[in-house]
Amino acid sequence: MTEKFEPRIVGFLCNWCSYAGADLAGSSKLKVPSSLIPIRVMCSSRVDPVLVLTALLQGADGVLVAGCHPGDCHYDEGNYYARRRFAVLKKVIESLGLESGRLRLSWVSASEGQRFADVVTEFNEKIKKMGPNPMKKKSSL
Amino acid sequence: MNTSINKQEQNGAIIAVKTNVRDTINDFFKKTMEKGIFDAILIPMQVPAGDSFVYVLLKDSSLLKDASPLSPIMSVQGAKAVSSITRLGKGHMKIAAFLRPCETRATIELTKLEQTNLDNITLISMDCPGVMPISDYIEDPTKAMKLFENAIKNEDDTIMRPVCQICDKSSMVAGDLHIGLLGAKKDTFFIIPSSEKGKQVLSDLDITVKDNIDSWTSKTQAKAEEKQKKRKKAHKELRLKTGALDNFLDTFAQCINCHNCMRVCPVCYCRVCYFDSDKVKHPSEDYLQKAESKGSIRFLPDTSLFQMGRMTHMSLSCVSCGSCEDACPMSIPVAQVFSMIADETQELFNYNAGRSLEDPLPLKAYKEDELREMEDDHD
Amino acid sequence: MKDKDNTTDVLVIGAGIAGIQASLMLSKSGRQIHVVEKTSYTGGSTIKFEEVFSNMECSTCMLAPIQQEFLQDKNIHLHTLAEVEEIKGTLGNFSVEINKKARYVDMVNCIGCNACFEPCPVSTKNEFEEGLSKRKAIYVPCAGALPNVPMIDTSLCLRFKGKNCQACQEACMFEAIDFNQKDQKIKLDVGSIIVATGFNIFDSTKTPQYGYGKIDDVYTAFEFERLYASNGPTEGKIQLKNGKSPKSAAIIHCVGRDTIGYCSSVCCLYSLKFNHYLKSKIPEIKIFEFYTDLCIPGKLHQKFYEKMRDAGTKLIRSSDINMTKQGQGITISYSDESKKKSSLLVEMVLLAPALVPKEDASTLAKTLGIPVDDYGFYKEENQDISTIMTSKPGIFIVGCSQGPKDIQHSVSQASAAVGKILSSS
Amino acid sequence: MDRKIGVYICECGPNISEKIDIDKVIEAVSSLKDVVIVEKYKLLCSEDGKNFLKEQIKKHNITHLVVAACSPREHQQTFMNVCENAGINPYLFQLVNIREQCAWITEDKEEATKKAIKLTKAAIKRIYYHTPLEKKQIDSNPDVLVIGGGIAGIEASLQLAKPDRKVYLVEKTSSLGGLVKNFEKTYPDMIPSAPFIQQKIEKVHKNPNITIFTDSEVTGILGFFGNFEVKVNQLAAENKTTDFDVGAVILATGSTLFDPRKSPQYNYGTVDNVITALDFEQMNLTGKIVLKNGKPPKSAAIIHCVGRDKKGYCSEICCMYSLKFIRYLKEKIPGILVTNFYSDLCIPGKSHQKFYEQTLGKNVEFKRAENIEIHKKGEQLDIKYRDENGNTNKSLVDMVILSPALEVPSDSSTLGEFLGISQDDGNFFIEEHEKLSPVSTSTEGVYLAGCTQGPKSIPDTITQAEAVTGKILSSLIPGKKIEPEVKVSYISESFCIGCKTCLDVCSYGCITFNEVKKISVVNEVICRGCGNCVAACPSGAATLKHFTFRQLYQELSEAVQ
Repeated sequence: MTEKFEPRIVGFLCNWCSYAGADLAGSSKLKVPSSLIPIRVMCSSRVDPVLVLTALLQGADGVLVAGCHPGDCHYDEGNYYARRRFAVLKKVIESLGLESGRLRLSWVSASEGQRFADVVTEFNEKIKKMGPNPMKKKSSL
Repeated sequence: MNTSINKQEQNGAIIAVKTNVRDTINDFFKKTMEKGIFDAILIPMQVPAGDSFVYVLLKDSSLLKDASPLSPIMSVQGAKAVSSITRLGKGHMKIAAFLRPCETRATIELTKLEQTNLDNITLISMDCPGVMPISDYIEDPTKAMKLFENAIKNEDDTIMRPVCQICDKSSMVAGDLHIGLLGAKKDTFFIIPSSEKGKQVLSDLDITVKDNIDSWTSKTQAKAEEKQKKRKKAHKELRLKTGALDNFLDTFAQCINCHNCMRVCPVCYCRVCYFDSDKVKHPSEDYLQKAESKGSIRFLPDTSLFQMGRMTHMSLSCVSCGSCEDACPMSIPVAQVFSMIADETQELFNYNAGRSLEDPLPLKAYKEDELREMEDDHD
Repeated sequence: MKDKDNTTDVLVIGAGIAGIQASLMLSKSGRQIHVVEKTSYTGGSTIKFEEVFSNMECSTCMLAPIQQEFLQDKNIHLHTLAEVEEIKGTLGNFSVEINKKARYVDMVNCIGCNACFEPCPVSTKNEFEEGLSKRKAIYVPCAGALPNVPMIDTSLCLRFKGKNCQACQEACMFEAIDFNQKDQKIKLDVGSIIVATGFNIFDSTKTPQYGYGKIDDVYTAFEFERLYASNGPTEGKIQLKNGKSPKSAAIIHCVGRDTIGYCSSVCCLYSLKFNHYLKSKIPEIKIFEFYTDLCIPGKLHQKFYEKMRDAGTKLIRSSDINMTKQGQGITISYSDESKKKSSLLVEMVLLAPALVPKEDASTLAKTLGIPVDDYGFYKEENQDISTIMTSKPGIFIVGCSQGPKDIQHSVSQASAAVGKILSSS
Repeated sequence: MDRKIGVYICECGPNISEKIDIDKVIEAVSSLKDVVIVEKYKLLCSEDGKNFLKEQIKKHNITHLVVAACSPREHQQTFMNVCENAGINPYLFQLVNIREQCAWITEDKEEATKKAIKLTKAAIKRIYYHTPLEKKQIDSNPDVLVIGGGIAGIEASLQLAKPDRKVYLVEKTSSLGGLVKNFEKTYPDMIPSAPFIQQKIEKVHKNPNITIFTDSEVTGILGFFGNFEVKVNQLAAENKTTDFDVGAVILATGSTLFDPRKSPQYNYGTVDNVITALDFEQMNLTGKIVLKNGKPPKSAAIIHCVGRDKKGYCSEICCMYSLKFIRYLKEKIPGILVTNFYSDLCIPGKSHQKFYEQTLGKNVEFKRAENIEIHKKGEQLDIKYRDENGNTNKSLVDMVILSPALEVPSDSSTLGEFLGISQDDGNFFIEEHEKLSPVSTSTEGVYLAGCTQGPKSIPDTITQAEAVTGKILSSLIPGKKIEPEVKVSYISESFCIGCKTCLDVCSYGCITFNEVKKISVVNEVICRGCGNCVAACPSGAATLKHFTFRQLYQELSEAVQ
């Protein structure tokens, strides 16, 4: 890849933990790659696998689903269900031999501004290595 | 992972075959109706034209002589039949549903999804030799029928559908009664109760359950293991075929978005498919924008979204019955791909579609400490 | 029967978790609430914790939403940097005078961008971080503190030492910094009062045998909480003074118990929490817990204890503990259950000090006209029956200002006080 | 409808303007469909800023408002209020976080600007699909059902019952008072409990706003917060059933003692003079502490932690009431030798250690012991145990008092089912949140008070009872309507196939099943709007208002452009 590749990463952030963590990263003036476009949802359990799939098929280079740590869910158990749904989708993608590495599930708490920055940076680096999502250009998708 | 029998009894009953298996089975059902054990039997029957088989809910026991328990094709997935009878309630009739193991397992799944009510249903399955592709059968029904019968005699599955050839659950007992053909002495078969309901039926018929069925057990287990090897191999080859985006696209390139696969799928129980709903219909500018970013987009659109979406929605309940592949006008190996995906996703939760009513559906439950390998970056 | 000049407004002293919960409930019922908070921030001690036992929930995630709600609530009037000076009157019509210190930063204009910190020339130890990190003379205690508005520490600010420094003012684009702000006396009329002033921890220097302050890498509970906090001085990295991460640690229960003469009821549990902290960051670490009686009351806690125990922690029932520095490590000598002397070497020591009343509890008690008990906690009217009623009708004591307790019990008391107030007027 | 979208970008002083080229953003979004005006302003959250917005909305007849500024957690509410004041529905508004999650975390101004444009475009696309949402108001019944006539139930009833709020108090036994009636005194001040409890019981009987059902049990509860229908069965009145409506339910069914028969090593029930704490309280209440043979014991042993190993938790109060028993014994039988066999002394709280120290003294012994066994030896009881040095010891006493763990009777589960609240493995009912809401449950309007939530002392029980009244008095106010959350789930009748997946994943029991139509229905009054059911529904029949598939889809498809 000669010309500079700027990943497009969609980040579904749960309102109570991860979105707050992202805000904290901001108010702590940490550096976070601008490739991540945050989408606020009330709970990671709102993230419909079809939404993630849609993002991927439309050519998102990466999709991050972030929620409260297990046991911390503002709605008790939402993140546990989110994890199962995510697992199924990731497994489907993987079984088809497609790049399941473009999907990431991470728990980020409201006090983990630094962790949020690290997670996004790490993911961004990985996606950069993977290069653009080939689905982006596939007209038959 | 349990591949063949799980709930099976230590013993079964050996039934002597009179003229042929088919008549003996029909005869068995006749008795149950005469004794008032069942008010009706749900069983496959050849259509008058002779070129297809359908499920009939049979109330007049005299018609049983025309029933075809061992139909060569699966034109309607039996679970769908059970569901259409009982979705809105058990009803007053006691019904015996004679289904193939995969149909039985689909029925179990649908029950967990509240789409069937088994209170008055007794599920009876039998060793399944597999079925032929509908297309092959239609070409020349009479010839096909002969081929099918020989295939059964010689236990040769080469004429059966590809998914049947890699089916490792063709003798899996998930219902109440099971008819075991494999390993039985000449002119006999086993009848194996696998639930209280099943036992009751047999005792009502004064059939005593004390014959040893080891020959059946070992035979079916051996078969299951052999088939599982085949299955794994086939899936490996398949992954090479679908693996990587282009191969995947090639595999599904012919998809015309007719959604037949979804319509015939026994566990696609939705009133309106998510992928037929307005959720996936967009204003024209969105398509233009998409075309702009991709260079061009195909129509009808979103075939990949449909296929992959259906995999995420349904693969956990997929019983690899093959109906989708039979229904595909473009002969895409849908069922084979699904069987591969299903094995993988179900293994995540050590789930086995249709194995038992007790296992909760994976997406209706969770464990607090699981799937850690799905978190952060583990690949 | 209510007099016509009675008021139903409520004064809440302390904006910790108990005060916040009480205020939010009262507001829901339509009451006006005045909250007097001594510090510049809300959340009390709980916001210093990364996680809370025994479900190890993230403390900030638990608190932040209710802090936001608390700050945005129209019925709740928060006075930070404020203290109660005088209280007259009785149930239904207390008249309260509070002294509100100037923050020198305008709460309305400030948008919390923190631009003012950097230029400030003064630097000092950050008390909130137990001195483990630095702060400026204009500062917020930690990232994410609410309200997210800094204050000026006049004891350090050059300007208040007669110098003509206005670095922060120049850096602020919102005219938020106002050196002319004055301390205010505010008069409030309230019908009832909830006292929720919280606790201190026992001063570990009073127990020299543990070597606190003399031996490096002996930490108190709060120090360790901040050391583990992901928004703390090390971003949650547990490390020794030399920057290395410890291979072994000892946790000492009941620090100060024999001096103060009661069991603080949470130390065993937060010690187990520390155990969890250590294990989660340094899985291979060796941990020794020195205790006398294991006090883990309640339905939830034993499972947590068993988890920690089975994870390989060594629990030592011991007495006569003494610590001496030995090279890079710390030698702990003690008598075991059968009074046998022995000793072991660790790299890090965590002290679990008892909970004691706030330094100014008795002063406030005098102002309120309520008694304190032998230990300096506010005294109930009849401790066999009610934990929140004082001898003075209309004044309720909740949370750790009434006695050592965990968050659950503090919150129960807070809503109990609300129940009393709402059902009586 | 003709949509007029106004887009306003906050400079937030230098915070945004220095990091993002706002003019570029303006240029990039001005031409978007239905955008009638794009403006920047120095500080939109300031009073001037808010007024400016209000005027702009009026001036340009703006129907949909997009503000690009700080985090919704900071000023969402601020701007929603502006919308309301300016007469547009606050849900026809979208706040774009270009400060915390853009300006403040991005070094390169160009990158930041690009991202800000994306985010703003996404918000504009999203708002195309916003629909106005209206606050609902639901009538509610202020009356309260209290289950259990022990101290918790009594306390709660007395605080709640008012002319405008009836209380129905249902007690299984024939009289009120619960366990406390058996106690002569309460620790730590050893105050006689009879006067206290009797006076409370009288008050309850006298209160015209409390309806008491003794010898009765609740046989059915249907409904939700503010609107429960209750069935009570009066066993005394030949199973007469009474129906009534309430707005809230308090579960104060208390706890019982672990049955020592389940730990045979103590030989409870098989040998004489081995009695439980409750037996002892009752005996002590009669004024005479005597052995089977009528003589007073010369020595007694108190065994702590009976059943703890089986229950798997510390019951919090056993050590304390065991100490109280020493006081009883010393008082009634001076000179008696009392030995306590304990494992860990758990006396949490400020005044308990003092109580312990004052209880120590002549003829009072404390032995840390394990593997305790009790056998008959002549007229006496032989206690075999392992001491802290690991040696096996014996000791002879006349009487043994067992201090068993507290547990919730297993028959409580039916109530749990009515109320849709679950129990932990100790059978205690699980609170909504261990810390923040210890007296609420996952079913809104159903509360816990006393030992039914966990083992606790009398004062702590009363505190919880008061806490529950706090919850109810602040949320269920006579004449005041309930305002449920607006951004809740909705299930489309025409799409739902009735697979009940949503029912199983909902943590709050907000979804009920319509057996006639065979479809799921969301109860908007108790739905908290997490959206779990939405992602769980394969049919896409469930929608979360303000976070619809379409709205999120728009955001993400802009993100990937």
